[in-house]
Amino acid sequence: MSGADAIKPGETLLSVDNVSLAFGGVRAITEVSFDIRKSEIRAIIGPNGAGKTSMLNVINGFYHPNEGRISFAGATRARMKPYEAATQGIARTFQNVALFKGMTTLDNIMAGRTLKMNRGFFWQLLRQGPALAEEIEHRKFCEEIIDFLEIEAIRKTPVGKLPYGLQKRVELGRALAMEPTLLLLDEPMAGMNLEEKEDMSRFIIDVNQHYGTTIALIEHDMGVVMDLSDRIVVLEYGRKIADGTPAEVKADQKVIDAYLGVSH
Amino acid sequence: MSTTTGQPELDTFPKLYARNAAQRPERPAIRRKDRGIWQTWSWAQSWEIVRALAHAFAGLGVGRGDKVAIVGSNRPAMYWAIAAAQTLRAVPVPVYADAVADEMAYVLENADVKIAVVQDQEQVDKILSMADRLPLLTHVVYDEERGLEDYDRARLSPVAALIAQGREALAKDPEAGRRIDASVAAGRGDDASIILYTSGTTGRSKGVVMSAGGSVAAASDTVAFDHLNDRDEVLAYLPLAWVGDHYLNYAQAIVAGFCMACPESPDTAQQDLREIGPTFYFAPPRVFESLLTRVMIRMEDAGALKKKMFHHYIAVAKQWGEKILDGESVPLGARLSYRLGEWLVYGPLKNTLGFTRIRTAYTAGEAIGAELFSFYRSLGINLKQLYGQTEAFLYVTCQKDGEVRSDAVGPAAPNVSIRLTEDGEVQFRSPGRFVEYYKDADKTRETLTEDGFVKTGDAGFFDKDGQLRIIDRAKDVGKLKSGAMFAPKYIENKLKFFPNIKEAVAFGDARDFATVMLNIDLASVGAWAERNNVSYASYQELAGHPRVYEMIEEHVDEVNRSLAAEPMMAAAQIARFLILHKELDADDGELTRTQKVRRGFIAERYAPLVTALYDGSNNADIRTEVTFEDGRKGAIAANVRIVDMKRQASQEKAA
Amino acid sequence: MDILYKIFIDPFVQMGGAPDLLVQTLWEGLVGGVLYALIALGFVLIFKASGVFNFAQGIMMVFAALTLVGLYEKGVPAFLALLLTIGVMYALALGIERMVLRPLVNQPDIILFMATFGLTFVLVGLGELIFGGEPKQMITEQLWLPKGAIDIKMLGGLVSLQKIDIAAAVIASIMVAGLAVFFQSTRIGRALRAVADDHQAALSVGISLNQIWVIVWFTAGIVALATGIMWGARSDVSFALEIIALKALPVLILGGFTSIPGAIVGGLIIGIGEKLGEFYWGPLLGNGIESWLAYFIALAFLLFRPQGLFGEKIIERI
Amino acid sequence: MFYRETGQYKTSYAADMAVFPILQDRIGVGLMLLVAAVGIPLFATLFPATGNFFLQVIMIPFLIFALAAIGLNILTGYTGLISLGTGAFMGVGAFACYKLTTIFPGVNIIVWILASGFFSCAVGVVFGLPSLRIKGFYLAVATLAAQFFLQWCFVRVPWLFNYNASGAIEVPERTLFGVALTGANATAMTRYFVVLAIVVGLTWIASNLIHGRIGRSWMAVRDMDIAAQLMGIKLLPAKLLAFAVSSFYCGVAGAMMVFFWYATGAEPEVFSIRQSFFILSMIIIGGLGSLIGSYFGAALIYIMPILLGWLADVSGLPIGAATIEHLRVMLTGVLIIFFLIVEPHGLARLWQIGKQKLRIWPFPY
Repeated sequence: MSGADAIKPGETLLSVDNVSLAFGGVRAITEVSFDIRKSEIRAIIGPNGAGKTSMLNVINGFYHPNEGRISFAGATRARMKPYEAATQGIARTFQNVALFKGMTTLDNIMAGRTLKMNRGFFWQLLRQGPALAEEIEHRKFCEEIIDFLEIEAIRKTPVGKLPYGLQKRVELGRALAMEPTLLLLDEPMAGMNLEEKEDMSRFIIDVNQHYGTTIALIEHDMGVVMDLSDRIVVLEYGRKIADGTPAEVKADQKVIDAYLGVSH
Repeated sequence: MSTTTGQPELDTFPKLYARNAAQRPERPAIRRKDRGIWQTWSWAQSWEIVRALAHAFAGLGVGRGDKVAIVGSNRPAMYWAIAAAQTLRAVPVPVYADAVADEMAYVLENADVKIAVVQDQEQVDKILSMADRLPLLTHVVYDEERGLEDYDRARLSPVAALIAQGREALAKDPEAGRRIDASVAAGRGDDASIILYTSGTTGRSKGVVMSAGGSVAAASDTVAFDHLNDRDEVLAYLPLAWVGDHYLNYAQAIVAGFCMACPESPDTAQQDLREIGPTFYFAPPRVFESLLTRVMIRMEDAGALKKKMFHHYIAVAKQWGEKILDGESVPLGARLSYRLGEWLVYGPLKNTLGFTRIRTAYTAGEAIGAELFSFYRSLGINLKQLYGQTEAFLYVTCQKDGEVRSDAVGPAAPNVSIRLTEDGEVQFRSPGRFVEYYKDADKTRETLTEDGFVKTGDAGFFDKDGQLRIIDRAKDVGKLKSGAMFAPKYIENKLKFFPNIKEAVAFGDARDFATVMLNIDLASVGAWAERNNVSYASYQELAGHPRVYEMIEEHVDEVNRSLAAEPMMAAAQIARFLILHKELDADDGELTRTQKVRRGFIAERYAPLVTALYDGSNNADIRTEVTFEDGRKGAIAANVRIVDMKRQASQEKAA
Repeated sequence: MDILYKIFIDPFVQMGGAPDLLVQTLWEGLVGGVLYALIALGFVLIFKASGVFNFAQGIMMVFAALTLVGLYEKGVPAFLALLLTIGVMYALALGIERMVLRPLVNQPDIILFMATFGLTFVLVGLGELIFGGEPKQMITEQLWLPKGAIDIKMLGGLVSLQKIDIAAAVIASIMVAGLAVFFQSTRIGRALRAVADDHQAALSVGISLNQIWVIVWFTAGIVALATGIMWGARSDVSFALEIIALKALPVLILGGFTSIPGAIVGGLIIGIGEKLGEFYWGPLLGNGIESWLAYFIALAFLLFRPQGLFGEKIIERI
Repeated sequence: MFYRETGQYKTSYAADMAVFPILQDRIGVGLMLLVAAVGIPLFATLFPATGNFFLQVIMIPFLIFALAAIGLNILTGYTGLISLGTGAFMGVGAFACYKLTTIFPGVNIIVWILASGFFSCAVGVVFGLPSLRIKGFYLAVATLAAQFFLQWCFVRVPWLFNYNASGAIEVPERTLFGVALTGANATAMTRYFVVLAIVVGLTWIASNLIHGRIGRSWMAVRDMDIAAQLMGIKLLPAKLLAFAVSSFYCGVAGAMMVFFWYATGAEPEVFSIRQSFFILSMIIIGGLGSLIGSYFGAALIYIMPILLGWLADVSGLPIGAATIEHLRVMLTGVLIIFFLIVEPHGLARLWQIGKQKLRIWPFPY
């Protein structure tokens, strides 16, 4: 990830260049270009079905664009596997929480450290010496995240038993455990009440400030988006219709039309 | 184990700290559940940190007599900051972390705080917002970095950095270490050790100044009294700024050399308690009460057999447990039965509550119900009562092992003298007695008598066993026309120990006899009604139900019997009572926000009822304005029945 | 080079050299395939209607055949035995619905799969307990099934068709057609199709989910019985047939779990494929490769079309 | 009820991450080991007749089945890949061990027992390859290919059974320090100790794997493979590793089954699909994704029928051996269904619930 480290805050970290994506005959994304700058909070908004989640899926390699290129930290690629995206420092959360349900909060977050752990199979068999030391080292890191997200009380609870809001938080924790350069958040506040949304907003801002993580997020709550993000991309029917600061986007006639259009 | 006798020089906490570091360097001094495990610091490590921090504080200009505010929850860093300040002969001033900005500003301003050690961004923000009111404040030290990245660092430093910086300096410069040593050695018993601000129920809070020697002496006495030693462990979960925390955890820990553990977060305190399993424990009665309620509610869902077993053994414990605890002779069968109960119920129960290792537990602050008190004691927990005040540096009285009762608070603590004034006020003189109210000579003079006694403002009396009973605030204690003492709160508390009675308001000052207005407890009486097929449509209907009246009448009668047993109280037995048709409500101004009855206001608001209580009528009409939950106002009218009670003959006289 | 010749050239030379043998092999493969398809069909029925991966389908076949023969051996007249067996299959369907499916409703698929796995054990144990473990002779003439062979001269040789095999092919075709009609044209059939898509929709037809399960399992039981009679007539009736019944699984893989045409086409591919393989390539490896060839054929297909021949392409959503 | 966790706090991560963080659990495990290593042998020495029967008929096979169940559980329970080929993988181990010890008779048999696991490991990886593209029930069917192919090999490749006329493995006598470990002269006690040592050791290793990075990646693949990929977990290596480790365990179990349980010889029929089903039913009833569950499952599925037979014997009812065998099969099925209904997560979950109940006793939750 030296490539990403070499980029200074404010410079382009990821650029999406003329990307199109289609499933069979259905076009999900059409010729979209935008960039994400290092250390910013970038929001992707748009009405339902605008192709926002597909965009995230393209960025982290789950879908392969039919056309266009994506450059991340200076390297351009057309096809990439999801775990390669992970290796390069792209982490994400999912619209419908995708936690490892059979594992505890701690184990979920520890799973996020997998890439950073490299003690060999032999030591894993013994779970002693270097393997244990490594395990402890990463446990410490995960504990920092647990402390950061204030989820101490549920450390050893199986995540399947947690309420939705907490699950979202654990999922964020798991993504943070990867020490990502770019963090993709797919509707981090969906289904939350006001208080939970406030908490989550605070965590997102803190992550951005404390770890300097670049964040791209999809969110429907306009108030939250306007407050949180530095810049916003607006998609509609798979096309980009606006791109700019919250103030610019808010004033954009096309955006207003798109949103008035969907809100009956 | 009076550590200080024969070593008069150990009269400050830093000196004792140094002694602990030398005598038991490897023993744990402080723990905190942090990052998932109990991070532990030994006395040697802890003292090294305190010294480093003291050095850094000195670098920030803190010197003898300067005030250092401590704002935060129970964290090692906060306790180290207290000790570091004391090491420099500066005076720590712990402040309630949840205080609103204005309140906090008053305390910090009043205490002339020079630096503040705070927990996190929230507190930093609070203090920065009041910076213009605190001209003397030069620096803020914080524990948690989070959210503070972008703050101006000129007057802000993290405590970890200070410790590191101090540590480095001490390592580099032996002279710096000697300066710290010298400062410790120069400490004297009459140095101000700490200023504890009382949360004034009336008016502004006052800064209670404690002397180092007094504090150490008081703590040494109780450490010896309860045989505390360096194998003990406590969980520091009480507010840092409250005398209880400072005394029970900080002072006693340093004197006895035991370890105090800080919980991970307020959410996990219960779990942390269970993990640590303290050997010495303090909690106010309401904590014990809510714990008991939770126990009973959880047991409700247990299977029939288990429930039966539970209640059977709780009954066994009720009958024999306290006797066994007090070392009285108990039949062998009962002893065996109790042992079985210990294995099946008490042991596991104490385990789940985190009480397994408790050797000594105290409760204080308000009256505790006999049932509640016995419940815990019957399980084999050595729960005792004490009576204390900030001005005494906590202990005024405390109960000896084996001489424990729920209705009294024990004889005077070691080296404490207590006297009662003619009108029943309790006054004491103790080793830990405060020096003065900070910058408030008038108040000090008001509280301290010429011969060095402190006026507690509480009324009480010694019962025949020589244990003190606290009746009420002295100013609230009135007299019946006959001249007999009338202590409304005493009566009210007795009534409120019945689960069916939620609130009670007693009248009688300057009257011929005592009367009460009662509120039934809807949950409890409602459950009773369900069991007994009593149907009702509203609170009002339930409150006026003849069978409810019958039940409550029994309760009142029981209270009268108990009052009759106490010579000073016998005259103030309840002559008449009524059950109010509505619940007393803070929204209507009838209760304070802390759920205390406002007797005067109620007397005014329900004047027709009060009149009726004294004019002999059997019922009275009342119409009251109420505020509904949604803020609308309305009125309820009711006809309330009044019941005459038979008063018992005073047993003392009868005997 | 010799080995390559033996694998890639020689078998085809043999096929060309003796076309009558090829036809004979194909015919036997076809009949085997039809029967595999029937087992798979019972499976598909259940999977479609209740989402249960019924591991016990093969055992149901053996159980049905065993019941039939067992009853006959105990002196029950053939057709009464057949009727009684149908009754037993109904009782079985009812019992499974009551004691297995209903208590496990809303459990994850894997749990239901495991339950049918348990069912397998129960049926094996029960069958052996009642009728004994030793192989039995299937009744054929008693059920008016033809015996003997028809020899056809063709392609310069003799192709021998067992009459029972012809009957099997005919009955299988009739059953498939019957099921198709049942699904298309009857109220219950439509309800069954509806339930696969939407449980609520089925309820609106006025049939409870529990009833539907019973019907489906009963239908699958009838199919199993028919298959059992055919297989039984070709070899012995014993739980060794279970191994053959498991061949329905590769058929399913080929055809997809939910497709009736898939089950038929898959059955034929597997049936013919394994016979050809056994006959022409088997000797190379020492014979008996029939026992695993079907699985390898399925596996090979699977690697290229993980969703089966007739399954829809799976687009993973996240 | 027995738990007194108050005061058991952890001051280091190593203690906090221990497999048995609670003192009472450690005592329990210690006692179990003590009973297994000292109590049972002592009993067998004191009462040789019953004792040897107990070792030979109950303990040795129980331990071996438990090991096989652990192997399958690693694949199915922890990684979520259903396998119906356990029997065959056990067979690979058995035949590999047989070949190894006949080719190199000088090397100690215990070495070969463990080494034979690697052969089954390699075979397992090959048959695990389709798992990248094939999921769920489809994969289960794919493992049947392994089962039937390997079973076919065991019968059709005479080299594997050294061209014995019986077509079966004939276990030669192998010794350690002059004590016969295998063959007709090996005592049940000796074999029991070897089996116990190997099973305990391998259980410990399995527990280590499962509690570390590898176990987490397996469970991540099981619970949500898409998210696992985005954590940087490569699916194929993770799945193949699960196949490899699982097959290793099954292989060792298979080898031990022939060399230390049957002790004289075994036919290929032992490794049929029935054996696969048998082991699978153990982990279903025992609990998927639980080591202790593997033991429970082995105990219930294997020992219960023996007890049943014994009961029938004692009761004097005229029940034939065949009937008992049929009843056993049926009862196994009934138990599977019963446990799925009562507790779909198996005995291990019941155990866990029971333990939790004891921990919070007297409270119900």
